[in-house]
Amino acid sequence: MSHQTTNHTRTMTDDIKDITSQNPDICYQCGKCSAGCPVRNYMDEAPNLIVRYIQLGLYDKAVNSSTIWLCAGCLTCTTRCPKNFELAAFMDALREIALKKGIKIKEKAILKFHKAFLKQIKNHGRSYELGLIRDYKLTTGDLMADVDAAPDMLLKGKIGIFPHNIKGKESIKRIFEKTEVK
Amino acid sequence: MDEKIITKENLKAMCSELLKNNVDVISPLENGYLKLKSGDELTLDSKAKHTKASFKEYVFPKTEPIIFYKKSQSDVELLDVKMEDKQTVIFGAKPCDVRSIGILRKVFNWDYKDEFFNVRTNNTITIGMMCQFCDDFCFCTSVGLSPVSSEGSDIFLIPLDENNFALRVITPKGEEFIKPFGKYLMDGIKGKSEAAEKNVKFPEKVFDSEKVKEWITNNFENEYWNTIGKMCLGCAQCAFVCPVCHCFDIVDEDYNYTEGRRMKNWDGCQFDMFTLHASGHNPRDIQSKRYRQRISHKFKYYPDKFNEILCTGCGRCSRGCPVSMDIKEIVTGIGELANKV
Amino acid sequence: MENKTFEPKIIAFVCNWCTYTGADLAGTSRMKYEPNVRLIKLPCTGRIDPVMILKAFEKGADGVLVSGCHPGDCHYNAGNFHARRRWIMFHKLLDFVGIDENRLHFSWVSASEGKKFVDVINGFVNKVKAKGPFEKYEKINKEFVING
Amino acid sequence: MDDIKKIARELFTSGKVNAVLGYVSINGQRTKPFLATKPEETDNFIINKYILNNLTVYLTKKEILKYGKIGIFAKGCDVKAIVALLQESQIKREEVYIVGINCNGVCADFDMEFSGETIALKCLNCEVRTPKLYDELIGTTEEMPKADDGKLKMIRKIEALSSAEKWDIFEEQFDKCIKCYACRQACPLCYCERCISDKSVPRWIESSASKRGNFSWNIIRAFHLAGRCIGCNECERACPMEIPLSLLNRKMAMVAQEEFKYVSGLDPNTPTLIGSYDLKDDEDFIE
Amino acid sequence: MQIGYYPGCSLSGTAKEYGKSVRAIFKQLDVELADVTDWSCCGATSGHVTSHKLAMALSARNLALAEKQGLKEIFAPCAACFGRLAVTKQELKNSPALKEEIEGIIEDKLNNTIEIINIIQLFQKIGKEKIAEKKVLDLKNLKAACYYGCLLVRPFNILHFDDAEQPTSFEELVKSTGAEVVEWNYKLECCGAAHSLPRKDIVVDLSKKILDDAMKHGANVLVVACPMCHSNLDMRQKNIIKANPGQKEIPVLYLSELIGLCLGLDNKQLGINLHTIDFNIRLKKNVEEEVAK
Amino acid sequence: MKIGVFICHCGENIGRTVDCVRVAKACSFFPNVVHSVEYKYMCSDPGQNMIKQAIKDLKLDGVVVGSCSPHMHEKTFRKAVSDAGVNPFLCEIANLREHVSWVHDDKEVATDKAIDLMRFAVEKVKRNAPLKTIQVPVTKRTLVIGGGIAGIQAALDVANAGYEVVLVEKEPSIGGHMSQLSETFPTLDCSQCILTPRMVEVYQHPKIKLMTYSEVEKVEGFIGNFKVTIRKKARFVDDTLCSGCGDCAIKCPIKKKALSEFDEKLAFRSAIYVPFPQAVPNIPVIDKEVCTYFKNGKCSMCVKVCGRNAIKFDQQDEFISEDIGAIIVATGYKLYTIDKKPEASEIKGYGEYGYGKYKDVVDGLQFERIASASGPTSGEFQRPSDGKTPKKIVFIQCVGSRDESKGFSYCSKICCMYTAKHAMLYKHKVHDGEAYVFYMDIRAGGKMYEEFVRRAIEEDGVKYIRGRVSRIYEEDGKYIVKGEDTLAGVPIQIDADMVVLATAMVAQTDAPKLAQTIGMPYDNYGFYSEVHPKLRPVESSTGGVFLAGACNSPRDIPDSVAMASAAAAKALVLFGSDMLEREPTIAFVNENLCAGCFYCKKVCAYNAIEVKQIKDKNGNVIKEVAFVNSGLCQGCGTCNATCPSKAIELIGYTDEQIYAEIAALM
Repeated sequence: MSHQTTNHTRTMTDDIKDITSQNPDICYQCGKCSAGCPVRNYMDEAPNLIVRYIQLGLYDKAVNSSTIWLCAGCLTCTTRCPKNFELAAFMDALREIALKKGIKIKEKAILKFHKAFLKQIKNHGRSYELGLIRDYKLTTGDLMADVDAAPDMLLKGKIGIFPHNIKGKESIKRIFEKTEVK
Repeated sequence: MDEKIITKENLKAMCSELLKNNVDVISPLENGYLKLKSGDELTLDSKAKHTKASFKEYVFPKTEPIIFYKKSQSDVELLDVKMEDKQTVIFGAKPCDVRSIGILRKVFNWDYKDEFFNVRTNNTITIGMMCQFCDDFCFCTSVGLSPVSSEGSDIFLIPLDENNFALRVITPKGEEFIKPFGKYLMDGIKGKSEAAEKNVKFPEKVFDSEKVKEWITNNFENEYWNTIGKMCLGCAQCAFVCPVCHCFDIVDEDYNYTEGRRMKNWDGCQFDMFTLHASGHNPRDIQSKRYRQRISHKFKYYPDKFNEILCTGCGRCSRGCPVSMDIKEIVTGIGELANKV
Repeated sequence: MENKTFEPKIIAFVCNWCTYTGADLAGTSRMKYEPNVRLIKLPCTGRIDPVMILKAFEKGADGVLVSGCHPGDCHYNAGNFHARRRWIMFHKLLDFVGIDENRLHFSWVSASEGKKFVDVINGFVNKVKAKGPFEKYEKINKEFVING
Repeated sequence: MDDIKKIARELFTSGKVNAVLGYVSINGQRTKPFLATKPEETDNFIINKYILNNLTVYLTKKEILKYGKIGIFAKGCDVKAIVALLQESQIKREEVYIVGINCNGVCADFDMEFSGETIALKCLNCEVRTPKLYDELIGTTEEMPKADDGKLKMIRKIEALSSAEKWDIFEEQFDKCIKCYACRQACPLCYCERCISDKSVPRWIESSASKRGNFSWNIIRAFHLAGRCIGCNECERACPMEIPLSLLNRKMAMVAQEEFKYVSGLDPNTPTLIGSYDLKDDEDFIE
Repeated sequence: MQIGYYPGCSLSGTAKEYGKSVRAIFKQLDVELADVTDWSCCGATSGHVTSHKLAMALSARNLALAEKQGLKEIFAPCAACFGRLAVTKQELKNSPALKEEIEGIIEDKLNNTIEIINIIQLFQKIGKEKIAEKKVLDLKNLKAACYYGCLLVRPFNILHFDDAEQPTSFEELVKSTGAEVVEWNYKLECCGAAHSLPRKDIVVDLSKKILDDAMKHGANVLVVACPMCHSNLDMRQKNIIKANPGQKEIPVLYLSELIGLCLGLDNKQLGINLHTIDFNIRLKKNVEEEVAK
Repeated sequence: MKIGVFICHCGENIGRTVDCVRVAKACSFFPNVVHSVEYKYMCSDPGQNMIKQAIKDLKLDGVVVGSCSPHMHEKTFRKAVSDAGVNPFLCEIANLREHVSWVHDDKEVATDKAIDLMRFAVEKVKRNAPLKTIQVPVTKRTLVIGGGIAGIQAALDVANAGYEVVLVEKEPSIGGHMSQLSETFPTLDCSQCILTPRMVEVYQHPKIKLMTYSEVEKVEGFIGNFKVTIRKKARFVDDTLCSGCGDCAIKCPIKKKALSEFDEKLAFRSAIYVPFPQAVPNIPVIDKEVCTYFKNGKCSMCVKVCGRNAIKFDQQDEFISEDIGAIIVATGYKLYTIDKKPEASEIKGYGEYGYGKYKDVVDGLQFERIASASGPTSGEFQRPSDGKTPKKIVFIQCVGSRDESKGFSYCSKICCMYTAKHAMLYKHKVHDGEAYVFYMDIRAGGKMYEEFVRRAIEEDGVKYIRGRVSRIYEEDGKYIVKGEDTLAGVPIQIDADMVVLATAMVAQTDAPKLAQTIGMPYDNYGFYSEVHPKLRPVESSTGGVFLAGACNSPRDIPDSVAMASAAAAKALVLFGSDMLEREPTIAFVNENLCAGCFYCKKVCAYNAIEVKQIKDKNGNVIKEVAFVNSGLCQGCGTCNATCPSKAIELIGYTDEQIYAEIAALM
């Protein structure tokens, strides 16, 4: 089958296929995903268009959208897709690729939240709310965020004052290193 | 030659020497009568249970070519099989196994001399050994043998203790064989081997073979055959592990579309096709008739013809029977019926 | 002699309606392929008994090819579905006892797939060539070599 | 044990059957199959840990069939054979009266003490300790000793080997075969009028106990039982040469389960594995 | 009955009351929860949105730990944790190559045989009979809107739990407490999930719709089974009311709390006192009526 | 056996790459070969004469020709051999052209291969048996299964050509789905107006035996010679006595318990009923499930009012056997069901559309009934829930079609058109109403189809929105339809009064059962398969069975009618001759060896294996064995391969023959 192996340069489509084990070309653009998406109104591009961009090779348009960051991962689209395309997983993959590529992220706050969250896990093995809020506020500069709720929660003991360090936290660190998540 | 004493070490050394001289040495090991690869493998355990199959295969193989053929456009060319001229020593066989060669020789030389069998047995030295094993299936004494019987052996071994064996030369062939190994032999001590023989537990004699034969002669249609025979599955493992069952079949096998060979293969009278005629008729159409044949052949027809019971009482067939049919129990049953008459 | 490359002997069991006709098409289209395969024509893949495959190895085949109509296209409605089920069991059995999977090849070739027929033949012949002679089976076959 | 005798006797007296297949004891714990044709012949009937035989094998034997309706004592695994025979039209349900035995495992051989070490391998992971089909049921299921399923491990081990290594293993094992066909005769599902190994025109399977003939025989035997073998393991028990036949049978059963979710001998109304098909059967191995 | 237990981070933090009530009621129902030793965070949303392999590895580590402990099943009360563990299990099952890679990352082997179940499945295992047997209080004055959220039934092809579009198991369970259930339209709509902090606006919008639909269909309590949903619907309710003057309050209970009440546990034992929206009044009324009888 | 070998050069075609002289020489050394020659054109007259002469001179009793593919000249050479007095089946062909000379370049290697192939053929022919072709007569009667428009058309065409037809319909009346339709696209003809005359024509046709409320129970036999058993279900009304006055239905007290099948459950019918006023035959049936008499024996109102004593409560199902030569299958389709989640099915169903729990969310056929002048609302557009006129209707296309997840991958082909028609009909009657169509692609390939859809959009103002709807839920008496316009990229939410789902056309539930009864193939969806999609589109691969209409794949009325006429023509072609010739390649059983496991029966796709009892002298059954019905057997040999003991063999491809070929490898 040598005639088939032309010099194929890897594209983002290939990366997506690798991460999600599915082919974006199966999407026939019916729009059912967008129709049911709860955060559709906040996005700059409809979710089905993001798939379309990938099909057309307009990768920049896809990774630069706010859509990929606003996707809440609720899986409504995945559940209803007539082609069994797992759009939520596809969105995950695009975010991962965008991060690796160092793209300027439109929804900075969301990314910062995720990063702050993962930092706690990397350091302690489990989520540590006070650290999370602290780190999140420091990175966003939004120091007043959630002043309304946090004290109440602190009072009710819902926010741990001290982190819970698991025994295997070193192994967690290695997991982070091996999966190259900074 | 007088009785000698030989140590286990020396027996092993003897084996090693034989192997070096390109002699096949066969001895009962845990997994059956096997060709030894070295003298050290020799176990010589007189208390061991019978191997699953007898050593029959080494004198009468489970399958052997008897002629090769080549077809051309209108002719067939025949080519003889070259027998390998090779000596075989069967080492430490039980009396009930050793006896088999003598029994088989009669049938393989009766109307036609079976060259393959004769060449093999003539090239074979049998070293028997006293047997100290006895279980519910053993009945050598009922067929005229015993654990100390040297009949059929060229040389006979009697274990004296862990490491020492008394060695009796039985036949001139044995005498000839042992000559080069004089260096391994020590002089025997009188009475020691006889004492060892006396200590052996003999299986109880459970039937009178003459009476059994007589009953069989007169009871061809007896219900007894049906009662016992119908449980037989017809698998013939009994015949295949038996030291003296000797039925065979001749078949042609092709190698390619012009060449092939004619094979002699073990067969068994328990198979439903054993007596199937070309016409489609089968005189032994049901299993109980086939089972009757097996017993009758062993205890009547063969004795009638060759004055020899076609059974050495080793009990192998019963030990291996998947439906636990016990030849000892069955023939004892015949003996009891005979007594009632 | 040593320089002569190994030319495997391959038996193919093919159905009359699809693969045999596909091979005819390859012929009428003058496509060239490896000459090592000998076709045995059967009405349907349903007629292929696993003992035939075993016999082919016994008779010295270095590889066995089995081919028929695509699922759903069987001239006899369902022969290839029954065949497929047998093959699933049989090829796993052969694999388990040590007959290399590369020596037994299954394919669907329709009457219109002359090109595919050629590809299947070439692909399989090369696979068997790479494996070399079926020495294991040859060894148990050797008992037959006339010693007279 | 009186129970067994009573049950067996009642089968006669109630007129349900003309003969009963059961187990009788010999030499202590050892048992053997027995066909009682009169009520009084049931007096030695027994059920213990040594009822190794699968009596179902007799249900297709002409000499047994002539008695008409047969009663049979059957463990769950034996009943699987009855189910298979029903699927294959070999017996009629109304011609067999099944006394199902709730089974807690049997011993691997007669001259062993029953324990976790000596429990028959077929009893491990047994899913049919209560038979799937019966006319009456006796005994109760209790906790069963656990043992190591060596055969399964061996299969997994073999699967991981190279083709050449697999070949060597089986060549050595099959070479032992003496073509006595005890495996076939002991198998409740080998009921053919004429086994393919006994057919001479053409001779697909050579009858010589040569390596070649042995190889073909053992492969085809396993294949003819593929999807049918109910795992009673009587073949292996009957083999005088101790060839591990169950390796092949088990492997095929595993394939049947993995590929088709098919387990033989559970339901007489299920279509047989070979003889039916699914449009979605695996095709990955076909080009 | 003993069962493996993966509490997840929230249950000792923001969803402390969920953790508390889960432990309390299952003790009452004779279920022993065996914690997965030294479990770590499953990565939650942040994990899978940033790195597929990280998400797989974090959950796989927990599965491997549970296996070593000899657990056959893990109960994950948090719908998100439940989803992550189940998805990881399935993906690694589908791809042996991925499994091998992840095993390398977590430096551990995985048989991947553990069953993962959610809180409703655990109740189903225990059986309604058991709940009925231990029932102390009939919650008949409650009109509950059962909120499945996103992750209890999705992804359906992996979880195979209940109907993906018209589920009923939650309602069935709640009915056994004596509470009435309302039929409503938003039981599967997303509340905004992890956007709670960075995009509070979205969460406020989405959660408001859910609360409105529940009240419109006559509910006087919302029942949830996910810490994230709870924080958005309970804690954020103050924000919603602030942004929408005139908006009515509706208390939000965890399923475990509701069952706990029915089993006779009190507010403190269940941690209901930790909620933002007070539930006490309704409970009191209920108890009084029961006593009056 | 004396075998003659004849090698053909095929001009240069074989000779160029195969050394024919060497092949002939090599063959002369094969065992039993007594004559081996080569010649330039074996198929020419002189070539054939060489064969005939050699047979006569050398008394050959077997012939092998090395030539082109047997698919080319097998018949030629068999005839030559036969002319010379040797059974034609003792002639084998080795394919030296298509399989050797045309595909290999190296002359050495090609010649070696040719010799091998010759050896195969020689070894095979030695084991060939003399055989006779099978001649079978043709019964010139046609069975048409299904009385929809396709079945009606096929029956009329065959009958008008002068041959008898048995038309079987499982419902009480013929007419099928077409009789339920309001108007038809693109002409907007009244469906019933064009259909009813044809129904009556069928009823009155002297050559057509109409059997309604009947089902095909069993099909035995083979092309030209089928024996068909038809179950005539008990109507509990004697059709010879009933005058169709209708009094019984009017008086029947059961009025609100049974939902009308004809009206797609939008209206009620009585327990004794005629499906619709124009039904053919106009004879009622009693629905046992709801009839009070059958429930508790208390009512017999129909008996009282029937002036002709036609009511027969004790009527039983009848089984009628018919001799048939050709079968035309026209069993049609059904609609994808939305009303509940299918249990234990891979189809997940549309939970997001409410699994049919909303009364005003209806399917295409229901909407047809609402739109039909003969329907429950007499053609007025009213909501099923409250009878109000819907002011906003949403039509959703591709529900169940083109949806791998919840339905089927295929396109149902007709929905684009009927949805346009629905929207158009609605707009014509409700002028101030709004109609929205959610679609994915508009497929309007057909005469005047595209124009029709454009008319709906351009003239009637139907709003087409490209996108699939994600969810429907009820809110304050309105149906909230959530969609997305993928062209504009904006979310769309419509609060509709009514929603119409264009649900997929799917195969009848019992389609596989009928296929198995007849023994013909069907695809994964349950649609019956044609032999060849291009060249033989109306033939099933089972001889003598033809297909018409939507039972083969989704199709509209004109296509179905065309296909029906084509199927009728195929049946008539069959009736053109009196006898059929068949190859003698069939299976036979060695009864001695057969153990009666009946695996052969399990794998036979033609029901050709029967159970035969072997009896002893006293008539007791000794055993049961397989028996091949040679008329049914098609010769695939699957039974042969499946039989563990080879008790069943395929003539022409026996084990011995194949073994010989394999053995000839070396």
